[in-house]
Amino acid sequence: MGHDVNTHVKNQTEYEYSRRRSANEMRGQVTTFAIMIFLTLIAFTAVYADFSAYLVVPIILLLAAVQVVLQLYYFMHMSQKGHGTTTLFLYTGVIIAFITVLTFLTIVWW
Amino acid sequence: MSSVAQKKGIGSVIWDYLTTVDHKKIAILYLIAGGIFFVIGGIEAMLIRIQLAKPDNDFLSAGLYNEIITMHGTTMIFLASMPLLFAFMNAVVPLQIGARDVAFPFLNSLGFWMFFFGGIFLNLSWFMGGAPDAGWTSYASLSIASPGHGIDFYALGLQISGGGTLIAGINFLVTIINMRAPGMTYMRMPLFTWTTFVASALILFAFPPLTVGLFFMIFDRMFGGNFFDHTMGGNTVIWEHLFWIFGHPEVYILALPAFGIFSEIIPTFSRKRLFGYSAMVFATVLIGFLGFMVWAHHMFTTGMGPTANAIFSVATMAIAVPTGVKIFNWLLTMWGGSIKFTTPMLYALAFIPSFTAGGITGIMQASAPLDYQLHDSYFIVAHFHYVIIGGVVLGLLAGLHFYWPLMFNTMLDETLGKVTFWLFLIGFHLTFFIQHFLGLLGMPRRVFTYGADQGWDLFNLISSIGAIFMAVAVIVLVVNIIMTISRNKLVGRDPWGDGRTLEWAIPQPVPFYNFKQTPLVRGLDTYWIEKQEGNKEGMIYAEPIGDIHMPNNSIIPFIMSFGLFVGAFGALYNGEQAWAVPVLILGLIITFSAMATRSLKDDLGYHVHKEDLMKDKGGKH
Amino acid sequence: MMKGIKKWRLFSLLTALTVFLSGCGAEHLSTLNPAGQVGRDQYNLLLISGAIVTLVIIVVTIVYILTIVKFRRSKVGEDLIPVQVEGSHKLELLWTIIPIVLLLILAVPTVIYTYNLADVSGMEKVDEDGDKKAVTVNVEANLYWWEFEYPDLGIITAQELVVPTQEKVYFNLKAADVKHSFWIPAAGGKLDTNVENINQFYLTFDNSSEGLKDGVFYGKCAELCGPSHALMDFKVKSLDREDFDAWVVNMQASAEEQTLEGEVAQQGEEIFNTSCIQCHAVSGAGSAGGVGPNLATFGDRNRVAGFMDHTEDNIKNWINNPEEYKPGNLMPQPEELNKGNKFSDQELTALAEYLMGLTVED
Amino acid sequence: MDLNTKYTPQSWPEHAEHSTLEGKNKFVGFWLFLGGETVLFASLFATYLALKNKGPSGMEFTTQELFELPLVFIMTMLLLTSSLTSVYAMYHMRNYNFKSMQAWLMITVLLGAAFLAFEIYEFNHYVHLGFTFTQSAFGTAFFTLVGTHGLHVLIGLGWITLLMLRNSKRGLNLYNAPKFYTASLYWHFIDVVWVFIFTVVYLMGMVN
Ligand code: HEA
Ligand code: HEA
Ligand SMILES: [Cu+2]
Repeated sequence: MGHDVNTHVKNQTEYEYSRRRSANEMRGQVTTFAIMIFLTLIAFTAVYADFSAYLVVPIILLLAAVQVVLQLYYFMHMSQKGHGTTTLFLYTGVIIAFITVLTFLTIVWW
Repeated sequence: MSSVAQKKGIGSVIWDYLTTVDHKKIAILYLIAGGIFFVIGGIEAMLIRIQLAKPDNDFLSAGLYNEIITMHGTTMIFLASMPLLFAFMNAVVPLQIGARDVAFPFLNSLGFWMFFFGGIFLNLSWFMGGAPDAGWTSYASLSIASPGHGIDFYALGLQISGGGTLIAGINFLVTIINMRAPGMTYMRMPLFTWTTFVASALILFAFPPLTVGLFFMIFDRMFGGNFFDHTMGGNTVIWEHLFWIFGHPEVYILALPAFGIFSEIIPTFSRKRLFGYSAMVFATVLIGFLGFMVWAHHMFTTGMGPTANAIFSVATMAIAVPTGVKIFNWLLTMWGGSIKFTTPMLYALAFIPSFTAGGITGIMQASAPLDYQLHDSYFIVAHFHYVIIGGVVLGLLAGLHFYWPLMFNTMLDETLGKVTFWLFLIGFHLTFFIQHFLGLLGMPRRVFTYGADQGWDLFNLISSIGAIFMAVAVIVLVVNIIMTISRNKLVGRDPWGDGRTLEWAIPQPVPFYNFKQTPLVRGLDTYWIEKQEGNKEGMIYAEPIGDIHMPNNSIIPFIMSFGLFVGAFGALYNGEQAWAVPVLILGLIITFSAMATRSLKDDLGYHVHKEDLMKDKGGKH
Repeated sequence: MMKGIKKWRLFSLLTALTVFLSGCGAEHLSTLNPAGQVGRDQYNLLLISGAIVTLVIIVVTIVYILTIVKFRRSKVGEDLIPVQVEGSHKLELLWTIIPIVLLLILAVPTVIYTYNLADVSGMEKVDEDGDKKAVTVNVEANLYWWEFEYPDLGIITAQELVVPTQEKVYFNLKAADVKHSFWIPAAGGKLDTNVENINQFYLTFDNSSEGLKDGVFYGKCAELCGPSHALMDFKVKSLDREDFDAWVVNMQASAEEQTLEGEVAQQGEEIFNTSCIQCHAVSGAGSAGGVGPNLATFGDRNRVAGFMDHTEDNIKNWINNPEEYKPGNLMPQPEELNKGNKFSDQELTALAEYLMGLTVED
Repeated sequence: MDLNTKYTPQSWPEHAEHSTLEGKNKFVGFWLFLGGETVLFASLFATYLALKNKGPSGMEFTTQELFELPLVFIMTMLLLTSSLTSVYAMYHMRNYNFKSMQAWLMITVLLGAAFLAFEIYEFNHYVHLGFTFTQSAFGTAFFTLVGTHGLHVLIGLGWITLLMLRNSKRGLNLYNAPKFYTASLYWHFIDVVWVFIFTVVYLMGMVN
């Protein structure tokens, strides 16, 4: 166990296939990046446009959440196999994080 | 590279322990260090009880008393109970799941040494101008106002040892996730492994808020920050929240592994499989989860408003349900079994009603309006000593007797063990039962003295007498340990006769590489299954004998922790001593250069070769 | 099995003690003898939750005893291999649902009382003349002493709170330095005095405190606040409404009239006015924020420094060395007040005499 | 596992980062660590939100007067881009293309360093205005939150640089692949945190 690694040598077709697949994936990553830039732009614009805070704040928070999901699932490959346990733990962290922020916004007072 | 013990000089034994990355030896380190801190914390408790034995006593001065309760609470929670639990986790969990090693042997050692140096640092405060004196909760306005360096020792010491704890937690999590033997599915893991798993998850999520809170305190006290200074816009309630977001899960970090130990002992000495295994697992996870939703029950009187109080009241009560599930499943495990009253089993038996008594007073406190009366009174002191001693300490003592043969291949004396048990149990109830009433009669906690004739004199005296019983019990235990070590009567595999899980199937003393061949797990209580089927070897194997990869020993964790220890003095005296900043930098340099050495020098470990394995004793092929 | 029985004997002994205790407990200090509605509500919750948890412990105990009596190895035989029962869904359900029901029974009054006890709307109610109907007290907790201001009545006192009976008394709680907690066990649960905000609640007192052991209820600081936290006691005097009103009038008048009897007291006043007046006011009319406790009612009080018996000797001891009696308190040592010297015994006597004469009750 | 095993692009495993047990442990352990970091940053964010704009009486600094969005926008772009470049690096690692991986990592480091430079400039600017760590609770909370993130960036830079230097001669193998991979995860996490910082601290600081 442990130190033994499966030393599988790919044949040419397998090799090309995997190459192609990762190239495809990389194109997807660039698209993700474009979306993230776009979302950032919207967020900044929304603030500059000086709409009502009740409108802007939820929007930019939502945009942030989307960006984070993109980072996690695409850049950090959380959608791939083998991330089951780690996803569980990350979301547990997120829930606790959310509750923490929520309480600090409600029951730390002056 | 053979496990056969060669005769070694004392120096090389010490060096071996300073550099070890073997989880079994780290377990022994945790046991020794935790044990020492337990005695220190216990002596502090005795001082408390002496001071309170009679009204208007002047055995301890007011300031000193506050230092002693603070150090008693802090030491017991951070430096005694948790490390002792880690001792058993390290000793048992890898073996229980059929792993050759833990996931991060190097980090495991680093975790220990950080805890150790943090603990030493904290305790050095006694000799360097006074210990922390704002209670183990160190509430902000007082801890910011507290003169001297006590609180600085608290914040820095806990920061260092907390880092160690976090590392240990991650290590256990990954070990359990990745290193289980083939066939050891999650739903076949012994309960001690499960509780270790959940407790480690709690550590992972609960320690960061403490880290942040302690940093705030360090910034405020040493670097001019304003988090808790209301004149500068700060807010002390932030500390309360951060502390309890950590603090409440912390009590389950203590309780759950203890539950795990009992969940091993009770089936073993009832010769019956754990009743409702999956309910037990589910309850464990649920307790862990709910543990994060209830922290504000420590703050009912802070003035959070009725809505928050009501929500946290009800959420807190919910924890009784999964805990009750556990209590009843333990009872039903024994029901229809064949109960043998060994010392560990006696502790387990005493645990059930004692912990229930502590738990139900917790439920009373969970009722916010009632807690307005109970909070910060001796009722609270009674509650948490009932759950902590009745749950955690009984669990530790049970585990000590139960796993001693696994760790040392000898057996603690049963007669002395039972003497300890009865003295401790009687002393415990005598000390703390009466304190419920002290609280109801209006006695606040954390008072260094109390005036006569308020109706508290007799009860306090009774309580102090109870503490003497506990002290005698601990002394008998120490005698027992010394006798057992000097007698050194080896016992071999499965000494209790009724072992059920994999750790008892392994030959004794446990080889340094654990399993010669990785076992194949066919169900819950593997060893029991194999024994029932008449398998003399106790396990079947998932692989042929092959080379085993082992990590190298390393002194680097020790040096890294030592660097932090040195650096902490620099931070502590920042702005006060000319040498402070250089020392801070020196410490960080030590740590970082040790780290750099680690990352620049490849450390690939070594292999135990097949031929040596075949020769090794215990290999019956 | 002797051992098991011994343990249970201990338990039943302790249970007996429980019964015995609920009947006793000092009236001026015990939460088991509530002095007003708030304390009574909380006591009721104690009884409800106590009943529920007693039920729980009884059930657990019964199952427990049956188990260890019936299934000892010595009884079932050394070689028995018990049936390896996996579990039972029915039972799991049973011991999930019953506790839930029990907890709901506790949760309902808990939530109701939580909201009731937090209702301070009565504080703002005014009568036809625009005067506040209820008495409100601003409590400021200081390092080891308490200040009680009655903002609507223009009076102020310290260390001994005076409240009317048979009505809700409202409190605004605040700390001047570090966190403390305001607790009158007999009257009801505590509430913290924070440094950054004001906490509000109310208490009620059924009867005048006159008949109590010391004629007062005991109040405590319930949040660790420094070395002398244990000594940060205060006392509460509840007066029937008429007596209370009379007391208020006297207090309001205490600004003008200062009847001093005797030469010694006058000498005391002189010393006081040179050394002590910077920190201690002696008029009950005024507002909050004193550096030291207001001493207008000193002669009526029950204690010196909140916890020592009310004798002249203790006053003298206290002034002569406050640090010894309340470590860490902020009152200067006499040397600082008196050009580097201790007060002479004669001066101390004069001060004590003077202070004992400060009274608004007759 | 043998360090000296040489690979070809054909024999290089698909998921080099967790194809050994050591790698898998590192991988899972690091993700768990990030779960803990999430809570750590949540505590900092929560505190910041509670203390935002709070200071001694007469405090003159508010988010709206202090913050300059154009600067923040540039910083955001730098960090977002560096996230993409580290994805490129991992892409080349997967293809066993060590040179390109190093090159992309280098770009990542440069972008990160530029981000850090702007941040230092920003902090310096505030200090000159009189808005310092010790000036108010707001100041303390702001510098602690944003500074902790900055510290993470610095550690990330150091980590990646060290990895590059250490392995520059050696090339890729199964011993260092998990290290590169976790370092890149760390870098993405830093970006995730920044997304919340620019949203919660800066943008929400500007809306009223
Ligand atoms: C191991 C440690 C441990 C454990 C396990 C617990 C368990 C619980 N604790 Fe305790 N607690 C502490 C350690 C612990 N506590 C400490 C150290 C403090 C004080 C800190 C300080 O201020 O210094 C404290 C303080 C504390 C408070 C704050 C009091 C105050 O300061 O005002 C509260 C309030 O709700 C509370 C509640 C509970 C509850 C509801 C449980 C529950 O988990 C208990 C659940 C168990 C049972 C209920 C028994 C078994 C159940 C059944 C048999 C089923 C049926 C039961 C019912 C229907 C009731 N605890
Ligand atoms: C794991 C946690 C733990 C444990 C095990 C204990 C164990 C004990 N505790 Fe403590 N306690 C706390 C955690 C714990 N406590 C905490 C968190 C607080 C709150 C602190 C605060 O307010 O901030 C507290 C507070 C606390 C108080 C209240 C102080 C106050 O509010 O003023 C009291 C008073 O009775 C007390 C007593 C005891 C006693 C008698 C024991 C006994 O069980 C101890 C038993 C052990 C011994 C008696 C060892 C004796 C050893 C010897 C005599 C030497 C023998 C040596 C050799 C042979 C070498 N504890
Ligand atoms: Cu709790």
